[in-house]
Amino acid sequence: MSAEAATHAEPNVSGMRPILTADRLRMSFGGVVALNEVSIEIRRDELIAIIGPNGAGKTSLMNCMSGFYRPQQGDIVFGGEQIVGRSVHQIARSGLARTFQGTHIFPGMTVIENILIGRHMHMRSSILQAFVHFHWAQNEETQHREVVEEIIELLEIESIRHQLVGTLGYGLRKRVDLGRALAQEPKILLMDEPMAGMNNEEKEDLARFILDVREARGIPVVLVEHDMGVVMDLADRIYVLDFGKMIATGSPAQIQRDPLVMKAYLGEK
Amino acid sequence: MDPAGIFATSFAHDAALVRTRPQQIALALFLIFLLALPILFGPRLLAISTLILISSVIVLGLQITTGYAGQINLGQAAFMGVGAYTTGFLATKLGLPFWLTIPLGGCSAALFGFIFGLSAVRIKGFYLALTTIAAQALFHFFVLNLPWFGGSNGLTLDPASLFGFAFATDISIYYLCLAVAALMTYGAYGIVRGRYGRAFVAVRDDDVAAGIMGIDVVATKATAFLVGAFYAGVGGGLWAYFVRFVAVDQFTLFNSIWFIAMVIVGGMGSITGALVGVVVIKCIQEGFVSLGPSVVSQFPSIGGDVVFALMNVFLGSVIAAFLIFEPRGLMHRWNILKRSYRMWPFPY
Amino acid sequence: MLELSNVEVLYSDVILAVKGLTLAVPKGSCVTLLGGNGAGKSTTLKSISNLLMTEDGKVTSGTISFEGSRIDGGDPAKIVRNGIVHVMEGRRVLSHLTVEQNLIAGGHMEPSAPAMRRRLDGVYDRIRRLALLKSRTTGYLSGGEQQMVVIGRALMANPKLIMIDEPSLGLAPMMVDEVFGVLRSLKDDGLTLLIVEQNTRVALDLADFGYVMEDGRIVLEGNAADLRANEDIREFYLGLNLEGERKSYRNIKHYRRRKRWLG
Amino acid sequence: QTTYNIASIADFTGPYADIMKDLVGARRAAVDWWNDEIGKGMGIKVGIKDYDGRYDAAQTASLWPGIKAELNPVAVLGVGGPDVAALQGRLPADKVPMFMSTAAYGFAWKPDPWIFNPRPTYGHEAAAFFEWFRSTRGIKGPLKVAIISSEASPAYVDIAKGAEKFAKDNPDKAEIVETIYTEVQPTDLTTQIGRVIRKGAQVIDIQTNTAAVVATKRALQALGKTDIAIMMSSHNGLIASGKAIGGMKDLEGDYEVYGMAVPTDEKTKAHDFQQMVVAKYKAQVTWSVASVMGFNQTLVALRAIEAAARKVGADKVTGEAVRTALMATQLPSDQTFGILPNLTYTNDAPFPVTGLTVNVATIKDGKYVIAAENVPVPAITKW
Amino acid sequence: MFDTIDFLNYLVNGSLVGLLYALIAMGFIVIYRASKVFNFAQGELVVFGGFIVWWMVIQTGLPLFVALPLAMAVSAIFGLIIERIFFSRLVGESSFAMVMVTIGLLILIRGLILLIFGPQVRPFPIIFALKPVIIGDILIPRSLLIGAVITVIVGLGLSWFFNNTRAGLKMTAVAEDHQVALSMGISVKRSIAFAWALGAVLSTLGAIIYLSGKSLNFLASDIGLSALPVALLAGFESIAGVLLAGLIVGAVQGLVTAYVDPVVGGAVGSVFPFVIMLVILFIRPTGMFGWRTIERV
Ligand SMILES: Nc1ncnc2c1ncn2[C@@H]1O[C@H](COP(=O)(O)OP(=O)(O)OP(=O)(O)O)[C@@H](O)[C@H]1O
Ligand SMILES: Nc1ncnc2c1ncn2[C@@H]1O[C@H](COP(=O)(O)OP(=O)(O)OP(=O)(O)O)[C@@H](O)[C@H]1O
Ligand SMILES: [Mg+2]
Ligand SMILES: [Mg+2]
Repeated sequence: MSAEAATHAEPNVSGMRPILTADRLRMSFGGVVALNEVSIEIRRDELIAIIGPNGAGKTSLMNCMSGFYRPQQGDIVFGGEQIVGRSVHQIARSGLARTFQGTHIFPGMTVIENILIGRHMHMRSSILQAFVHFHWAQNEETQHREVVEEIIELLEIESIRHQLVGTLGYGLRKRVDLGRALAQEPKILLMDEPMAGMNNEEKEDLARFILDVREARGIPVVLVEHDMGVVMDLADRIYVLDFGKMIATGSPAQIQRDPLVMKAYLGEK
Repeated sequence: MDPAGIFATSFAHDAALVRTRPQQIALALFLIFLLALPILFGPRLLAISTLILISSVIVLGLQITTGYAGQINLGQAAFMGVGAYTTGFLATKLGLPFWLTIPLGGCSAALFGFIFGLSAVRIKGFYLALTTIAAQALFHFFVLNLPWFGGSNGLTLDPASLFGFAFATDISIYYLCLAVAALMTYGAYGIVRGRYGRAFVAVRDDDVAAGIMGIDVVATKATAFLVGAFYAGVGGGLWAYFVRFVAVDQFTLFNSIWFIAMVIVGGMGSITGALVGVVVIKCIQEGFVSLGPSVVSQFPSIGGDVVFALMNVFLGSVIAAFLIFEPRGLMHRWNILKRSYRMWPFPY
Repeated sequence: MLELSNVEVLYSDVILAVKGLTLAVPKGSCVTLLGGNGAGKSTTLKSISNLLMTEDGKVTSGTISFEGSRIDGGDPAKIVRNGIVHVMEGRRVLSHLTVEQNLIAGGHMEPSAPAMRRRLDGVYDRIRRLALLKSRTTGYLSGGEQQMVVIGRALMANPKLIMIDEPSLGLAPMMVDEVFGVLRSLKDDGLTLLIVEQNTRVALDLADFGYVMEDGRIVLEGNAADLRANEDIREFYLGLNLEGERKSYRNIKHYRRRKRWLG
Repeated sequence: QTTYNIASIADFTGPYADIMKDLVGARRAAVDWWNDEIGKGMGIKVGIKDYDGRYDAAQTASLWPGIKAELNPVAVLGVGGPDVAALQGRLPADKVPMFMSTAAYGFAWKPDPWIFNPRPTYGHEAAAFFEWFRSTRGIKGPLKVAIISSEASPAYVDIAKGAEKFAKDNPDKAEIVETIYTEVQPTDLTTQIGRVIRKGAQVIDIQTNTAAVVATKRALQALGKTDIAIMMSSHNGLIASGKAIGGMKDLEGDYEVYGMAVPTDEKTKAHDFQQMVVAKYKAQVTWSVASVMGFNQTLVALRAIEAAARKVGADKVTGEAVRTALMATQLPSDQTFGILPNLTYTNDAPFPVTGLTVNVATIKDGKYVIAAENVPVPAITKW
Repeated sequence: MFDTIDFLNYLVNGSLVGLLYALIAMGFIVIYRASKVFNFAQGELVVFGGFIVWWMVIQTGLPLFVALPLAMAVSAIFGLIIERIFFSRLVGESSFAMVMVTIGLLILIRGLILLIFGPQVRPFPIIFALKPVIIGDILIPRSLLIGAVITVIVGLGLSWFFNNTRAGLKMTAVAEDHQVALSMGISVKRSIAFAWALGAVLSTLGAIIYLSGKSLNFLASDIGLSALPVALLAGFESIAGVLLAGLIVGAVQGLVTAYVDPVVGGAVGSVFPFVIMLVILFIRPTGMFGWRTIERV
């Protein structure tokens, strides 16, 4: 199907109201148009994949959603609220979590602490309570530790619990990254190239974690990924970006057959 | 990491500070030592200890701002000064008791620090660090030119007093400082191992990611300054009651640099490290000071200036050496030792 | 050309990342180093280029020699002059410089300005995308674009041996083919390659010989062809099931699988 | 034969380390002389011990308890502002008087002193000079003065305040055309000096440091106005400034003024005393401002002890007794060999409020000579 | 009444003093630009350079045309030694650690100066004739004027060097990322060494202009502090920008000292540069010409 179809994506089939919609986003840097009239719609408990050649604007799109970039035009509605112009941490607190292209974790902290960071916004203790520590702060810590331990189990990283993340290999970092995002108990999870730099087995593991997350927690996931195998297998719906334009959207099967996509992305083979 | 055989049985336990019996005993002994210090030491050493306690409070604050939140702060002496002056002002002009003036001194310093922290809204990195030098300049200027702080005359305080008991003797002031320092140390541990401590480190390591994790980066940086300055202010308050005279030239940029030096030597990002750093540097300094006169009287030809110079050379080299060979400071080395000792004879 | 014999690498005196690794890269060949996360691949490369130095790591035993002379523990800059270039993982661009400046910096050893010009053009028509990005600030490029910049920058150094850490990381399929096309052409021009890859398929297509690392040790080595045939490789690295077609990520068995060669 | 101790606070490892040799040397020499000439007769021996205050309030404060315990002194000799700052709160409680050698500080100008300066404030000394200069030059109307100050140290600000106050109270005698604030090491003062000259300044009052003197002099030379006199104090006096500018001749016709003997080569009672102690007690002191300061404070302390001993008896001298004795008896100039003028301390101030005089020295034909002696100090109300 | 003569003199000479600050600030910037280290010991380097000159001219009585180049050489060597001892081992360490080293260095060098040259105030040789240059009503000290010219030339030269030559590019690469620079065969050590040598030479040059005909002791290091706002105003990466920043700070400071100090009765002039600095940084967080901080996720 074509770009027009993509822009006003068909009124929600499954009768489910979308949790996040981006409408005609436009984002350009100097001469470079990173996003050009891009619209996207994510429904509750749906795994969306965004693909496209390098420099197509995938990360930019995610940055707009997570408030890191401010689109020059268009609006983003998340959980019924317009979030364009909100600051990064506000959006995160309203329930949007993401993992990063490459790793952006805190090397100076242990795995546990990293994941506890994800809990930060759910913690309430004031600086004074922290100063006294005893009682409030302490109890709060323990509560959240329990949540964290669940995640650690889910991601099977018990053994490195107390290791400094700075000394972990790429793959494990990515896993911690995911764990940290989960700790936020998000309403939606954006993942930017989570599989990059992993070998097949690790991809399988991560794929499994992603599926688990969806099943166990019913969190809608937006996945940016270059590994077609992964995308085709996991995604319910795929958006294709090219040079900042949404050139196609549809089910994996449709996309695989789409000539535009073939040309722009997959390469005729 | 724990010695073999120690397993956390609860998360609280896992997060606790002292976790093994030996640790508990060591801590207890140390506290007893501190309490008995006036008996064990002569007045000179006692006075030095008091100064060490005061500096520890200030350096703890710096450790939080710089060591944890990664914001180099060259205004710590100025913040200390604000605390000292506020304390002095409230004590002399309004006659408030010390248990009010010292906390209030802390608060006003905290406010001052917070304002500079807020500039993190726009300013980042070294730029932010260097703006704190402006704090020093402004503090100096305002104290000398605003009407309330005695200008060039400074402020003279009466001893702190509680229900008629005056902390005039060296022993009593020591205990006062000890009590405050102990409280502040406990508080520091509480802050750094909770959500704030983590937020600080997160902002230090990667503030972009921190923001996307839902941490308000600016607020966090500002808080770091606020806490650090509060400690400085409290330290300043103690100072005011120890010297009983506050003058602007007691709080110079060079003092701030010394505070940073203490953090470095002790080790960035470690509360215990901060305390160690203070003790080490102060001891070296006092060593030279006590040596000075005798050296001079031994060899009058040298003259005291040499001793002064030597002290600087020595301390400077110590600091540089630490950063080159032990960038993470004494505590780090200590941990490695513990670790390798525990793993002995299998190093890996 | 490059030999490592039971090399051990130790980080900050405690973490043993590479445990007695022996590996050889014959002249003009392409060798690939496979292995899971944290296996020690990057560390191995760092120990060759001695960038370990900057990470408080060191080669504690074993020898590394290049064209017959020991290079372990040498000055990294000198190692590059000897003709080994190391492309680090994670697109390490000089972010405030433009793409072209990055490339020029990479080719700083060129004797003359014209020579530099020639190399630049060489790189530009090898990786066409770079020509378009020429004057962009690399810090603002997309992940993939940055990946191309660092590869291009390595080519500028006109090395005898290129070590690339995960070149395909973050590249779109077409771009992967393009980059590996470049590598192949380099190989055909007689350049020696040591490639660390996660994308096992393309890696083994290009390589003559492969090593598999796990947990700091070589656990398997052989000709690319043999490795492609090896069933462990097929299952865990190529993700094929025994019948040889791709397993679907959707129906992965939900129990933890152990690698056979690790007890 | 009872022994009493004097604590000698010095600055061996601080900014003034370079002048300590003379200062401490002079203190010891004075004590040796006193023990020998007077103490023996009275059955008293005075011991003196040095402590390193580093010109740092914190340091002195932390030293003091140790000093008390170790020495139980009947008198303390201080170096400067920081010592006063650190001890003014403690001495009254510990009942030990401290004797300074510098001019008094505004911040310490309070009644019931336990810290005593033999000289009035810097403001007083400057004012005395203004009066003298006006009369010798036969200037009608007020003397136009420019002050060079600096906020680098609060003491400098305080000093300037004193002179300003005098001018304010006596508009007919002096007028401050401008107070110029500089850094400790001024980059260039040509513009500022140029302006004050255009405002008609006749004297430039610099009681901060030698760097300021040099910068000012260079500015005057650049402007070709070397006839305008510079007035300095003891710690940045002619000799020191001369060293700093690289030659006495540059300071031809400039003045230094302070309330104690000026260490010129001329033959004076004070100079004789110094030569005597050097000859007789092998004292290691040159004849310098530093040694004059060392002598003055020590002599005052010793004379006070002496007086106290006479009052309460040689074996009953205490710090308190020393203080009361000093208050009661007045100290004529010859008791300090003309190093100091006649001193009569009262309870109103840490320095004698009446009857003080200052000496003025200058450079004449490249030589360091006395210009005037016993110039009376005018009164200034506290600022 | 408003006095134009005053105004012009304060304005012009203020600006020239500003350019002197700029020269000192350049020391900060070359070191930063070639090693990403902010050098807190810059003021100490100035004092050190000053004492070298003093020692050669006053003590050993060498003629200026020998002494000055020699002094530059010596301070360059001093810079190299600093790199050898302190920074060659720190390659790859966080620039944070390196900056901290410079704090240790500050204390150390101050100690060395006191040890070797003592705390006494020394006379500094008269390098530039005392006779001022007079243009109309404006009277300009020769040292400042010549200094300004030198500053501008050096500034433009260095800025060209860093932006247009390959060597400059290499150093920029080092400042960007030690590890990457190494991986490309750029010698980080050499770059840092050069930076410190250059920094030291600039400081000595600064000392000569600053102190000519004045006096010298270790307190002169405060000039580093006065130069700081200029460096921040310009932005750490911009060498040419520091000239403009210097002019701005100098001119404003001059006028403030002229017209505000007497009114307030305090040294507003000495704090004002910091105020300007804060204001500008709020508007442009990385100074007027500094590199923007690139944030990507
Ligand atoms: N902050 C920025 N400033 C300038 N240009 C930018 C910025 N962010 C992105 N761009 C440009 O916008 C385009 C899209 O970048 P983006 O990172 O979104 O691509 P992408 O789809 O994530 O590519 P990749 O798959 O390689 O990560 C690129 O050409 C990039 O250079
Ligand atoms: N700077 C460091 N300090 C301490 N340990 C390190 C450091 N770098 C790597 N390690 C450790 O060395 C081991 C190997 O790391 P390395 O990066 O070589 O793995 P890798 O094979 O490259 O993994 P990946 O495929 O994720 O890049 C890891 O377990 C890691 O914990
Ligand atoms: Mg991307
Ligand atoms: Mg790797």
